[in-house]
Amino acid sequence: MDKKLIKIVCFAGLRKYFGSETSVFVEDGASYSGVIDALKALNPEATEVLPSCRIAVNEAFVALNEPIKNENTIFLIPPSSGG
Amino acid sequence: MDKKLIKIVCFAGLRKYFGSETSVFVEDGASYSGVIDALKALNPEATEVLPSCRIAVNEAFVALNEPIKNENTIFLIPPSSGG
Amino acid sequence: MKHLQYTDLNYSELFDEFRNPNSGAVVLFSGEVRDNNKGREVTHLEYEAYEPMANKMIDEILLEAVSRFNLNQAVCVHRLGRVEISGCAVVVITGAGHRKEAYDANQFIIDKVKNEVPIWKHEFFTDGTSEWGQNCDCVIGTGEHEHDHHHEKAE
Amino acid sequence: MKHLQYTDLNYSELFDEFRNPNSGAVVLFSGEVRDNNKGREVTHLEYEAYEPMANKMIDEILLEAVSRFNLNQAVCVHRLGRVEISGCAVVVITGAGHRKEAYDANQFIIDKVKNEVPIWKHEFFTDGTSEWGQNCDCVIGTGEHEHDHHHEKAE
Repeated sequence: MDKKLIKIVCFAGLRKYFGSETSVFVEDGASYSGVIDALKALNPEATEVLPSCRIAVNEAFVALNEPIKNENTIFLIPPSSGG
Repeated sequence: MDKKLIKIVCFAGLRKYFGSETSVFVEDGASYSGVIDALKALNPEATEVLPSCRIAVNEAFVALNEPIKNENTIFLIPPSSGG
Repeated sequence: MKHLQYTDLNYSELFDEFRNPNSGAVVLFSGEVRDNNKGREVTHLEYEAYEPMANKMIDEILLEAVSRFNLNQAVCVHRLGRVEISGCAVVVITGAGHRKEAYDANQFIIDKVKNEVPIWKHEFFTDGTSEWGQNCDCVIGTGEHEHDHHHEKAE
Repeated sequence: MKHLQYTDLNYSELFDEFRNPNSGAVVLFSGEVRDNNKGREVTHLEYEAYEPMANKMIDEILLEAVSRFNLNQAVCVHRLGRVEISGCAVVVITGAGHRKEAYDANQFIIDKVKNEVPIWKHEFFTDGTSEWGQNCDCVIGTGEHEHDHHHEKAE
């Protein structure tokens, strides 16, 4: 199966695991949770925090079971702590 | 029975019935509600508004069934409308 | 008097006095004069109070709120005299470690001040008439109503 | 950006912009930096956001609040960058005809902003360490919790 390279922009506490951005390969047709799985493989220390993160694309959250559309960059959003 | 003269200080909408202050005679040993009754007799047009008024003595509300103590001046307090 | 004033309320001054490194949440309520009330156009208001008693009661309400809601600070100042449209009639500020207490205490204070404290609003309308306000539509007549506050009845 | 700023928040300016003759009640919430958190002494905070998305989400939250609570106005500005102790991290102002709507809407907005909007707090402690904040103690682990907000889970 073909793979594609997805760039992931990371914020806040996630940078300690992945820097400000990183990239992973996912299979064509994978859902956004495939990105999460690839990130766990990339740095197993992040396994604890990734389940609480959301993914945003084009400034909107996406459901993790949705297939990745044609975007090359996604934003990994840790739990909010504003206010 | 002896009577005593009580001065009543009036506020806000009550002044239209009694002016800023008025006086009534009540019997010795009367309760504060005796003052309310005397005010109704003084100006029957106030009969509608008096039931919603409270009486204050020494900057504190008193129960209307309490006997009047040795004070000569009471304050007639219409419903609050601050804020 | 501390809780009553005849001059404009200055929010930023009140707020600045309020700085407290333990307060994570500060809530300010401002009750402002609307240009209409029950369909009638209002030109301005005038507030009157039984001043020493009103001042003392606000003091007591603030103390009660501080202990009940574990506040770091609580302020309430009510205007007296003439207040224009959009002018501020009353300010309540509460500061607490967390926001729920600050909101709840703020509402507790303004509810008590409006319902209990001897302060009265005189509304002036564009048609030249004026009327003494009521916060509670139900107090004239039997005195029976649905509110959780209580007006002692004279009979 | 309209709802995010790197400079100090100025209450009185925000309040002055807010004058509206239909608003009988204005509620302001200020979230301020405390000198301690869970028993540790804090020196200051730094806020970071996914800025375009955070700005857009705050805009949408305000629009929702205005229509749901029938507000005349709603403002929310969140600080980014370094905020000192007692400094203001976020301000929410709501104006409505009556006070219940203004309070309820204000709480609705700050709850949503804290729980949903991609803004993060970096806390710096007196012992020289720092930590990225969490508003919700329960999100690490199973993600199961009692709150009425929802974190989508990655698995």
